[in-house]
Amino acid sequence: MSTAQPHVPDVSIEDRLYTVKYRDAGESHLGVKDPDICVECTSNECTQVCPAAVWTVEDDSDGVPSIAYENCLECGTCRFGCPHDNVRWEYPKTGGGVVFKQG
Amino acid sequence: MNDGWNIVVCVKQVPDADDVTIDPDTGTLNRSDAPAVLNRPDHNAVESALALREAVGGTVTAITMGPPPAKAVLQTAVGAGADGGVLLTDRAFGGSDTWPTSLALARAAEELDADVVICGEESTDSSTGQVPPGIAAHNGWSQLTYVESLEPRPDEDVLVGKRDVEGGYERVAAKLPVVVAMEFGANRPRPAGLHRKIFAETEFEPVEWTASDLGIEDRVGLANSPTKVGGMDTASPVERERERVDTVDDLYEHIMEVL
Amino acid sequence: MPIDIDDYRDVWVFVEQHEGEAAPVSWELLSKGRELADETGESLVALVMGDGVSHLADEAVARGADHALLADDPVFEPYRADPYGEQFRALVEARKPSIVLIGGTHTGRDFAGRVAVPAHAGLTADCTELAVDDEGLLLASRPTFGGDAMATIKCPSHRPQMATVRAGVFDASEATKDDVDAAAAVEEVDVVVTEEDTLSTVIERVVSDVVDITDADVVVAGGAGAEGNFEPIVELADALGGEVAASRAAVDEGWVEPARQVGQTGKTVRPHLYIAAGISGAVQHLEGMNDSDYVVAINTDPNAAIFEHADYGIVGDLHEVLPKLTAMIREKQEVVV
Amino acid sequence: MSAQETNGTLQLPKMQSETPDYNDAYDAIVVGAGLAGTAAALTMAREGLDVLMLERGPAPGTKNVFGGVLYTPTIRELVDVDSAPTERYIAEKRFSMLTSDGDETAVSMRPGAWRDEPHNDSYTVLRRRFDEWFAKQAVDAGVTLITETTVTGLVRDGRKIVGVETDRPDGEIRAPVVVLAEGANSLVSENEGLKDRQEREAVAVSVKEVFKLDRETIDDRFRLDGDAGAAYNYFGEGAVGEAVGGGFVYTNKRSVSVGVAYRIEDAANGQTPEATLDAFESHPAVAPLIRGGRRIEYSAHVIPEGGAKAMPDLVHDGAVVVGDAAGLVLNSGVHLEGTNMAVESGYHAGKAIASALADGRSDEAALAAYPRDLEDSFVVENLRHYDWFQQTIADDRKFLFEDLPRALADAETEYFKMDRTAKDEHTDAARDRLLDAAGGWFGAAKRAWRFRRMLS
Repeated sequence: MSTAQPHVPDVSIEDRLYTVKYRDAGESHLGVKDPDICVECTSNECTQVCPAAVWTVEDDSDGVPSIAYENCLECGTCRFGCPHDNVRWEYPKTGGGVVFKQG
Repeated sequence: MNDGWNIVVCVKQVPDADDVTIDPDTGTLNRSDAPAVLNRPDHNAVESALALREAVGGTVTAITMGPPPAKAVLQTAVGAGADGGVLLTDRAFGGSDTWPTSLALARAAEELDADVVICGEESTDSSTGQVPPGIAAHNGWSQLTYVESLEPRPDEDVLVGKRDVEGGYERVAAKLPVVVAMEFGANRPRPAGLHRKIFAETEFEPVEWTASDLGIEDRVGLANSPTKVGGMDTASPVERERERVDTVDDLYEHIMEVL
Repeated sequence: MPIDIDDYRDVWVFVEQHEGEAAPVSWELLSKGRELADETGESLVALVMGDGVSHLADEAVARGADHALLADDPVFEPYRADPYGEQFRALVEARKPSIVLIGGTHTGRDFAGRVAVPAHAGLTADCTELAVDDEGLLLASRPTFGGDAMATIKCPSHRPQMATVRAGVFDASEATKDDVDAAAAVEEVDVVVTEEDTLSTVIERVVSDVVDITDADVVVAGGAGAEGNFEPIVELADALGGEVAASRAAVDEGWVEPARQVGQTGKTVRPHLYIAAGISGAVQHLEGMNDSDYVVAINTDPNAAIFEHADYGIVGDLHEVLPKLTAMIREKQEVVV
Repeated sequence: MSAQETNGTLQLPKMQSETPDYNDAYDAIVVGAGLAGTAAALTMAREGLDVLMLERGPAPGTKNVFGGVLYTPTIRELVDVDSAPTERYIAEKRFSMLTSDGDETAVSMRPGAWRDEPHNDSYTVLRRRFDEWFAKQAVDAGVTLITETTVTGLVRDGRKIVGVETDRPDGEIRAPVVVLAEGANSLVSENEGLKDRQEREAVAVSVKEVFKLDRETIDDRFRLDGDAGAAYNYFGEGAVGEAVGGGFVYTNKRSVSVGVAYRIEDAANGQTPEATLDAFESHPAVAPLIRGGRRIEYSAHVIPEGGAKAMPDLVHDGAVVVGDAAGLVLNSGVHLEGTNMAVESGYHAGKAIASALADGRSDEAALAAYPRDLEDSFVVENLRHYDWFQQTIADDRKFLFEDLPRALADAETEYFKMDRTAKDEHTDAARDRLLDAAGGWFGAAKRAWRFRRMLS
């Protein structure tokens, strides 16, 4: 058995998102359906499942996540990941949002 | 006697500025892959042309100069609501700098009997901002540049523009015909209606005018362009310390040192 | 029609003024124009237009112009493109300058084309470098699309060779000569435009403090990272006694007035200390601040290009870093006081 | 001011201020210009229908992501694949077990036959370029493609779907049939009650990065030449930690696609996509493959993995559902397919719509040929066949992804150990390690039986 620990690459989510082209739609295509559910929620799975750091729950907040929609890769993981089905997800309007160049 | 204004909007096809990247390995500009799009400031021009038509009546005609694929930017304008389009296309236009370009647009505006010609502030690929004043100068028309908003006075054949001047603004009343350069970001361009967009992209056909149609075949192109690109140089990088600090305290110390 | 370029001589500088006060770029161009004229062995001519502005013609001579042409008439106040363009064109046609430099301000860029078009002159926009070659040909350089390269524009067979020049690129000239010489060197020219000929009327003009970021010793600039809140940038600039500036992104968002934009149709600044907060470092922006003595960068993105062009950088959110920095600076100042 | 008059020979532009009404001007509206939508549009256009295809991105492919291998038998029916912007053909498939201790045990296949045209119809592809090209084939065949237009809902007449609502002004448009090809995150279909939101156990999240590398470097690292490419699939704790899923490395012409895909359930339980990707990319078996590569794009997508039983109703009065929106993705561990099924479903839907419209009908019964043909095709066949798979591997996760790879690695270490004991002893020790992990001979037999269908 090897004892060599895998080297974790020195890469941040910002490094990764920096490679992605976006067109700002000007308004968020994401939201929560019922903030009260977020207040009750303690597991904050949205923050776990999102690959683009869109969802964050600040320590000093009431539990309703803040949403960095400009980071969104439009995968939809949050929509499936929220156990309360509390993610409001719309497609960004008229060509806005992520523009993959490789895909 | 006012039956509306003939409004002409000048648009340009440019490489998408968002897609023009710098290759970090070679440091060179990579714009070959960038798709051709409507020059972003021209969206503001189209929007104010349409808003002006709503205010005074009349028509909006989009014109562009370029090779046949430049038709796409006329489609964008027509999709947004322009009534018609003219494509100035001719090999003779090749290599034109701003002097012949503004001549061609000026002649076309004349043929269209324009009351108002509206342009974007400048193009994102050459950034001169010289074409709108050039059109006005070729035709001896009045001009309004860096315009934040327009206020038509159709009864007086006057267009008032609120201009951004350094440190403030001014309102200038210009006699028709007038050439307007809208300030980038001056308005919020409307999205094209669905059916209009389908029409623009499937049925709409611009008329094509050549240099000789406009009677300027001997006055355009490279030979009639006063400016020549003499050379390209990489902007020389400035040597910097490039020191990364971890704390605000360290940053503060450095700032205090240099002050 | 071909022209004889040898008929064209001298370097002209347009002295932009509003209400009798010269725009700073005018004196910057005068000092650069002096250099160019000395190289070509020609005269440096200042062109002053306005109403009651003979003092500026005198000042131009005091600051190094060999001659000043003065077009003094109420039709020239306030500025309008058509009378300025017409008068300037008439002078150019009559006197045939070889090089004409105009400030790349909204005013300069507004009317330069009205001169260049009828004269069939070459006009280069928004230059940041000027030189003359061995044959006295003007080499006008400007950042190209994307700005990573400089394009040098020449005008070999047309005259005059005109350029609008970005504010803040060159050092302003100082007044060195005494007034006695000046008056003799000023020539009042015939005014060729009348109010009846004009195509436009200024019906309102509201100009508050003209912001000038090009003169500041300390500039604190914010970009997209400010996310709509420029307060921390304003506070830090205040604490350091500097000016607030911004990247194009922040100006486009409407967070900051256009007069504070650095780079790309904005201004070039050369302060002692330039602090870039939340600015990624688009090449156009870098072009506008690369002459700063020291550059400090604050950005959340460790890969932001700005760090490559900074002396000191910190990875972090400007909304956290700047207030701390401001507090430390203010604390220090209190101790000193 | 005067109206325009003709000036000499100059033809003045025609002022077309009136906007035509395109309601029912098209036979069908396709929602989404991905592979399923384009296949449907292309098929219908070839059948002589007028088709309007709406895409929300600025160009086809701008919202699309997949791992990287496209199987092209059906596409070949529709277009000239040889002129398509494919990256490399698959010359090698490699399946690899990774432990979190850095061990790798791999099986590699390089059948000589794959080197010959048509290369087993398997190619790596980057979706932006490919989808844009594929959609262009549809446009060339007569399809009207309108981009930057988001379909937000359906228009109904009673029960019947008669058109779509878009985000544009004047944004409603009607047509006899609507093809819903909106992908895995199918908001319109769900909001309109055509399907339910999938449970997160049945949906995977995939994150992927594309690294730019020299062509020569890729050729050397993966032992390739010409247009040959490699598809490496990874399993085990070293690939996706404690999650159910896998990792992949695919070669493009001048870049390498690297990613992981695993159940959203596992991500929700604390294994974040970023950390999972980090661990995979830094695994000693993977890191050298991408070393020195420049990251040029990070992307993410969801994958419906519910299989045949999670498939929604595919036809409705006036509408059909195709591709990812219909949950047509196969992940059997060995077979990872979805895009070929998307194309197949679009193809059958297009055929069915054409024949229904020929009879002047667009109701559910008239469109039923689509699900019927899909049933008969490899698509549903395969989905059914492997339906057991997701559940089975979830049940056996610990054995499959932790115990087995580790036991293999230990057994290999044991078997090939260089010391002064006899080879026979190493063999016995290695066998014991494997048997231990599998629960003895009996356990091994039971497992072998359970997974027998994986390779069948």
